[in-house]
Amino acid sequence: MSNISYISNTDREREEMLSAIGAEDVEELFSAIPEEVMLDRPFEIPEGMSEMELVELAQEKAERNLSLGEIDSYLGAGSYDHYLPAIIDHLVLRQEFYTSYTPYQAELSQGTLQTIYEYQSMICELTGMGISNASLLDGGSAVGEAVLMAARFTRSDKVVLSSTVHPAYRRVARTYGYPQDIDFNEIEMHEEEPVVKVDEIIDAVDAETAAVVVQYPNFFGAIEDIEKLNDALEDSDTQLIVVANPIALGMLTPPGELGADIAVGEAQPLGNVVNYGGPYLGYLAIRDDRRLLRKMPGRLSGRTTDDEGNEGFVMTMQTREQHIRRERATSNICTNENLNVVMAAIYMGAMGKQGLQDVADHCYQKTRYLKDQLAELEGVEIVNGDNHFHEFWMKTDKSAAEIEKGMIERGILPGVDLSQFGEVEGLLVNVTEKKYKEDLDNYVSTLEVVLQ
Amino acid sequence: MSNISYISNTDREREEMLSAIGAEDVEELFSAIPEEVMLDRPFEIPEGMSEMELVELAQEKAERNLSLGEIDSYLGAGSYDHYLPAIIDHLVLRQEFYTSYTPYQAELSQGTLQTIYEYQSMICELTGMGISNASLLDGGSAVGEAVLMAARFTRSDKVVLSSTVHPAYRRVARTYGYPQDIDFNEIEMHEEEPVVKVDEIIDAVDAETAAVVVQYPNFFGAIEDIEKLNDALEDSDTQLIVVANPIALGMLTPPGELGADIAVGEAQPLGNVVNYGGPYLGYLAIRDDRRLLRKMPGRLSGRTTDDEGNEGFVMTMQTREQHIRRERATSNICTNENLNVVMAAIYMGAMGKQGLQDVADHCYQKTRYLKDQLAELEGVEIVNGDNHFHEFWMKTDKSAAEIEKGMIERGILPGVDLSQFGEVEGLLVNVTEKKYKEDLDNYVSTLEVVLQ
Amino acid sequence: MKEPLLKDYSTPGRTGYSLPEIEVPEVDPGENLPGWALRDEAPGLPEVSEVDVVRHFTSLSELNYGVDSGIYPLGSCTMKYNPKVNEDIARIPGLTMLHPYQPERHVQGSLSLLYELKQYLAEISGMDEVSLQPASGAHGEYVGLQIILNYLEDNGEGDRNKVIVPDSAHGTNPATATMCGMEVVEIESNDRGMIDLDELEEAADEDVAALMLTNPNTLGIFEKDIREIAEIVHEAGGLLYYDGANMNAVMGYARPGDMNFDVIHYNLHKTFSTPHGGGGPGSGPVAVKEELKPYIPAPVLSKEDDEYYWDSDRPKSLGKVHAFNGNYAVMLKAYAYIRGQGAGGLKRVSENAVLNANYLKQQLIDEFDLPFAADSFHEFVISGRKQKKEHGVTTQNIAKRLLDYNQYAPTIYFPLVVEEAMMTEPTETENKESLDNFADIMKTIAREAEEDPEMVKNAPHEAPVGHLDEAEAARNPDLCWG
Amino acid sequence: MKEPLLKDYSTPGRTGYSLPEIEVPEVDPGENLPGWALRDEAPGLPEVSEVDVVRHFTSLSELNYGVDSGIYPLGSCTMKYNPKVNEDIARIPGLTMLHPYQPERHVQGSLSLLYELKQYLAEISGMDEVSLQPASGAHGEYVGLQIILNYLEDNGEGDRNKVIVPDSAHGTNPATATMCGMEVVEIESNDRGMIDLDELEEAADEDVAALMLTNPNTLGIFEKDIREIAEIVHEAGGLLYYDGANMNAVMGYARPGDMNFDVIHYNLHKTFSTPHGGGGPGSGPVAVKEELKPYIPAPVLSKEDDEYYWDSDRPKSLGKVHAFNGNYAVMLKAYAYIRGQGAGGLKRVSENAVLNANYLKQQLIDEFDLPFAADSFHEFVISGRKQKKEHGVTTQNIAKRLLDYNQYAPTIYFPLVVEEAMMTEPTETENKESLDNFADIMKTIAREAEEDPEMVKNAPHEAPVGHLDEAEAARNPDLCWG
Repeated sequence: MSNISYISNTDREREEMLSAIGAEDVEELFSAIPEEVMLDRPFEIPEGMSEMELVELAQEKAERNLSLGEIDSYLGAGSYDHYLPAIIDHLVLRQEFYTSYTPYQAELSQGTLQTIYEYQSMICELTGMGISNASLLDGGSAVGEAVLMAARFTRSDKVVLSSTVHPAYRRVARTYGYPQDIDFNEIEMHEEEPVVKVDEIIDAVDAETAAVVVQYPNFFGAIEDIEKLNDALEDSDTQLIVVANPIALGMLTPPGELGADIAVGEAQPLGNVVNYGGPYLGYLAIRDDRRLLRKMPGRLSGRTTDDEGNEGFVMTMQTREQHIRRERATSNICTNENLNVVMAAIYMGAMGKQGLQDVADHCYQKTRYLKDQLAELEGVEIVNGDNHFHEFWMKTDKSAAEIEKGMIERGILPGVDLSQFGEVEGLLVNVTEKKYKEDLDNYVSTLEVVLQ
Repeated sequence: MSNISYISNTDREREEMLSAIGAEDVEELFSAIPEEVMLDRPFEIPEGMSEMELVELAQEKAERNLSLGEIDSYLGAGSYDHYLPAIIDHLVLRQEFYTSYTPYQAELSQGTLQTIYEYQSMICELTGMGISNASLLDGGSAVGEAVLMAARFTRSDKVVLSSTVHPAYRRVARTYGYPQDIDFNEIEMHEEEPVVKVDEIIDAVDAETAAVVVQYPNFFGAIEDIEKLNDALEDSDTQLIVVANPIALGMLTPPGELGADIAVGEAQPLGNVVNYGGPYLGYLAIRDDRRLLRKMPGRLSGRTTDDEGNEGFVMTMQTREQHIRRERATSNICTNENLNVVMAAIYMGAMGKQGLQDVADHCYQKTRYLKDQLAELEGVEIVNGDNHFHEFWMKTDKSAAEIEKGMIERGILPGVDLSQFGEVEGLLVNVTEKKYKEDLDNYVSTLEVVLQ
Repeated sequence: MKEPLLKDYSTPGRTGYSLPEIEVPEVDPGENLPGWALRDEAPGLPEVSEVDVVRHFTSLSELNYGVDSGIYPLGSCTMKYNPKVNEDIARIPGLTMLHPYQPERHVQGSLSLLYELKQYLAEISGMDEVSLQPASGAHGEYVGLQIILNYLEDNGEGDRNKVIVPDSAHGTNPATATMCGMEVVEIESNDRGMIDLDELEEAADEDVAALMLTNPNTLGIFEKDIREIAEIVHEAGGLLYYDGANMNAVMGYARPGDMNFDVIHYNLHKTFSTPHGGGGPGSGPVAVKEELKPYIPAPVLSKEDDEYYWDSDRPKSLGKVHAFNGNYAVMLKAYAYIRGQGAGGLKRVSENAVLNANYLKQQLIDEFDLPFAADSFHEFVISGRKQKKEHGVTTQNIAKRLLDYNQYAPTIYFPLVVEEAMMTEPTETENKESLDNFADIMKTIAREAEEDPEMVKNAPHEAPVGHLDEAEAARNPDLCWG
Repeated sequence: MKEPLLKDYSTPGRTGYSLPEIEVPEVDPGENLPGWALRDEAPGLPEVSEVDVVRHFTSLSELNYGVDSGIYPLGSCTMKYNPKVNEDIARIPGLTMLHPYQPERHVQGSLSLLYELKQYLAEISGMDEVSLQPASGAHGEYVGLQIILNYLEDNGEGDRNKVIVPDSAHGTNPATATMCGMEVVEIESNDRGMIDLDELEEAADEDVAALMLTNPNTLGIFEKDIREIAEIVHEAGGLLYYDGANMNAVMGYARPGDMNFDVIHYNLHKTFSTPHGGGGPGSGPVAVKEELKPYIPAPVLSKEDDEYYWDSDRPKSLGKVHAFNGNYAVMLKAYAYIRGQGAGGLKRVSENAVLNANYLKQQLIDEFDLPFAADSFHEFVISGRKQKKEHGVTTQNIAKRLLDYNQYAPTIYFPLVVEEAMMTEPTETENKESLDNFADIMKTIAREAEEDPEMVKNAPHEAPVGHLDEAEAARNPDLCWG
């Protein structure tokens, strides 16, 4: 019998080392711990096991799940199941990427630093913004950080928030804003269409407004009238924060071209597996403005030269960061989501200019097809009408819970039950490029049965 | 839509290249092919598909199999399901190992060459032989090559073959021997015990006998009296070829210490997945004899020095090989099983001195436990008695086919039905370290039910 | 050695992806969406083949140094070997292909795993409840401090606005306090590298909300007076926050809960060997004492009659800090690590981490200054001030010179309380040969600093790039290839 | 850069593995087995930790050059990009965790896949039946030639004992003929790099059993007279064997079956991009014409009423050459490659392979001699004889100098008919930039050979090791660390 152990030293080597130190035994090394806080019993944790048993244990856990491979899922709402090219995992499992540390010693970290630089660049290309950071912890916390950043920048604490921003993002933003006394003003949706009342936003903005936050496409998959919003904000100091889905930007006009000051969001759809919600990566990009840059949270990789004039990359603008600036830092963020950044960079590179447009087109066309078929069913209302990217809000005569139950029995997860967010009723249905026409037709005919 | 394509050049680049060559179109490059052999229709092969569809297609195929993860298998007979440490696949998937070529340019192939050298060394440690090659195509062809090698070395063509050598290996050896007019004399088993009649072997050997071939443990898992055999052969020119299972050599005296001239066999059990029979790797090791070495088939990696005196590795003794010696080569072998060699080297390294003994002990003890329980059942005969390593021959009152049917219905693959080899009846039952006591007890109680 | 940018491989019309047919009838999006919302121009992403992408990122990887490349003695970072089996487990499709909004009854396997993980983390720290939501150590600090502030507010102590931080603390501690709207009060370490009780007593007034502390601290020294420290803070009405960065030092020996800490965060990527990934993803679970339970982030993973569920009915919760359930896949690896090691294995981890650090320190103290003579735990701090003073060779120079020997450097210039600090943490997965080798190289560099200081000052000489101009990078930021 | 041997990491008592408890009662094996059969001493394997093993093989890998590192223009080896998705497919547990003796009804998924693969291989080559059993190209040759010999014998022509091989053939061809007990008759190429029909006519007498041929041949030249060649051999009573090493040149354009070859072997690891693995595993399926079907290795994968099975009732079969079913996992990758490419994709592969070769040749012929002016297919042979004659720089020197530029070298000194040969095959997965870059470096080396021949002769200068002493290695073989 031998349990897993990654310790190299043998008993004999430990003896030699103890004797070099001048200690009797290993316990002696812990003698600085006062008696009264010394743990006098073993942990109540099972004893270790072999690698073989461990793998079996994990497989047993997996078998008690019903994974997306075993049911036809239409869940989205901020976490999207796109096809992940095989190369991503092969490359990211290069130990040089996944077992390395934050690139503090730039000379032995050029791989990470250049990858971050390329990620930053591709995020800028996609969002139309001037500067991207090296990721934040997820889409939700990125929205929180964006709000704090806008508040710091404008020295104001009022934020106008569209109620069509993902409920979880709004909740995280409030958590982030709370200790800074950010005053959130949430603007309602239209009654007929799942978009915010832009006029009400415009009315709510005043000179003290640090930021307006809208989502694009919004939580319900619909396109807000950002053009109008930007026209109204253009001459104000209020920062326009656009929470954008990066896959949608394969088709939609980038936030940078629509006047966004800060584009932010969840970059999981770029090459990252659904993973029950994490690890994901928040992206945050800003217009090309040095003053705004100084308020930006998170790491940045910059291109520079070495003493022989060769190009190289370093972490830069570190004086914004906690390890240098401590209590005056722009954020406390330290570890971010670098390996997810690597995956997103590989994904953007592999799909490229044409592929990203193609994925977006798949999403759009297939969603439209499903939505059109469903709209014909009796007892179904598509709240979005024609306004959607790859997600729509469906109301049914029967409750969402009933629909979900009936569909699951028939092998389909029909969408996210909106009632869990406590605001509206119905299902939020997402379609990605992974669906075939056959799946969509099956969804329609199954729902027809369940509705009866 | 876009199918898989690994071609980098664009249409425009192709135009540029054609124009540099001075060709009108790509078809022109094929104009040397005479009209009458030009294919004038597309292949009758389905059109290509996307990576996503391809993965789904493969998964559908997999779902139509019943894999060892889904049934409790006791199949062995030359292909063994041992636990494979997780590190093996991680390391072997380093592209530098698996996408490289045969190490003809030694300076850029030191990784492969040193790994082969270490494999050769560890095979020698395990078998007690002096020289190992860099692998042959599998255990069966390795036996064939060993026989041809012995014939070349002794300039004789008579081979005495134990009938307890794996039937497939015997068949392959005969195929290899046929064009060289090797005369095989097959010696029968004892009637009571699944071991060969060693005295008959000894009687059959004469001055023209190139080799005697025995297996250790033999096909039925039993230990032949190799000591006695070697005593009889010691002063003859006849080469003693021992086909040995490398896992068993964690416990058993190595062939080198038992007087083998050539140790050979299937090294799949060292870190290679069962993979429906391939790719596996044949190992072949000989006593430390320069004359014998010159007759050896296959590649060898040797340690040498570079012009600055640093150690390095090269393919050596290549004058035995086909790419140098052509029709006078010791074998036609070119590509061998290098990646399997890498896996075997990692496995031997990871398990190490203690681990390999421990695996052998697991196999032996668990096999003995199962065999003892089964021996108590009515209607069961263990032909091996106590003579076994990790496999034994079980005869039952009911036919093996009936037993297999009943056991499979209850989730157990009880062993290899020996009748398929056309020589004897019964089941060959294998137990590796992957079995728990619970599995073995379940085997026993299930068989009891099936026997009724 | 240098690798071009991915965009430099770009050629118009080249692609490296594949997708099935769309199959459904296609419509012009312009029929349904406003014209302004549709891109005029394709995104300026590279146009490259699969081969290009694979070769590019393979080449980039070769410019990095990972734990599998050798020793990585970054103090406070706990760069230990990352088990390959954990990566396999975190890639089992039945564990990864789960959507965060799937019905709970479909994810009972994973929820049971996470629930067990919570129990282990509570046991290891001696705390009562755990939130898995924070996605990194700093995120955990942020949550932990907010828990404290919400608790205080709820108990009518909302005016407290000071957080005490020792001068040896990680930068995240004061930064977190600021994010939480607190004023930071820094107290000096005493000459033994520990908290000065008198200073603390003075700082701990009626405004104090919390003391943030690591134990053993960033000097690798155990704060022996921890119970007195806790008493002083508690008596003043504040709470104690434990920065779990150094948990690798004391597993099985001492628990923050038993030291009377109220809140702790873990760094699963440090202690439990889920790899650092070049800077994340990490995971920073927070563990709290009983009375703080109501304030932890919602929803809370709970169990009733063998069914696991997310309890959202938490009226006093501070809310959410992550859109979903935190860095789940990182938790899978931590779970695998803990179950593989088991109770005894975790204790052996700390024992060996401490033994390795003490042994390595012993090898180095003849050549380098040791600012504090106290017993070290899993890391220690030496100083290059002698080399700087005598030869003008800075700790930065020494670090760069180490790279030439294909060794990663210790954490340098931290903690701030030590001049020319080299904070060194070998971890338990290095062996004696590896430590001896590192020590020999450090001694060689010390000799080189005497004999050829200019050469050391110009290091690195063997790295893929030379010394990079950081000042220029900050002056004229080039952050995007566009 | 140099990595010690694994045994140099060994320390008594160190381990790096884990196993469960044995659980069952243990007995002393000595009670049941003879004493002589039990080891006195443990096998002398290394005693190392998991970390040691991982770092060791990671370091070793860094001393290698793979296709993902860059161009690999080895003529006749077809070093193309190896798709990552194929590796994933070949690791699906439902495909890999199959035992060769499982009941056929449990492996219908895999058998259907192999059966389809057989059909594709028959179609691509224009043959009628396929054996998947041979585990490499040379193994395929061995099987193919034995099929021919068994057929001849069965038809009363067993006395035929000659195999004709052109002088440009791979070494495996004559070596295989010898293993099959045949006498090798080598015929010279004509001045256009092709078979001389008169020579062939002369060699093709009543003793000829077979002609072994590659087409396009190893000079990258298509044997235009192939139908006449076939007629000559067939009229003499011999059969035609096609060495499939160069199939990457002609897919979708020409099929060996239509050229009247009787037997062909494939190298799945070449044409169908299952990686070479540093020298295997490969796979060498053999395809035959109708009349040779009875002789192929047994068992034969067959189909009846949608059920797939191994047909062992093959009385005329040559027998087995592999214990089980050949290199199954390699076949999985070839199947994935063929299905991913499809009919049109395979044709595009050959088109681009041929275009790349012709383009690269065009870039090089100003600096290097081109011994045969004929149209090239997927590879071409240039000669360094000018450099050797004028500057004493050999092709070997040029090859080693290429390594300094981090380019793999062409196949050198083969085919034997060309002095100072450099047989160059870029494959379809290289792009124009990569070819231009390689050509530029070759031109630079040609210039260096003029200007600084000594430097080129002493290459490599930048590789992990310098020029290695092969003569010493052969004189005093050190093949084992023991």
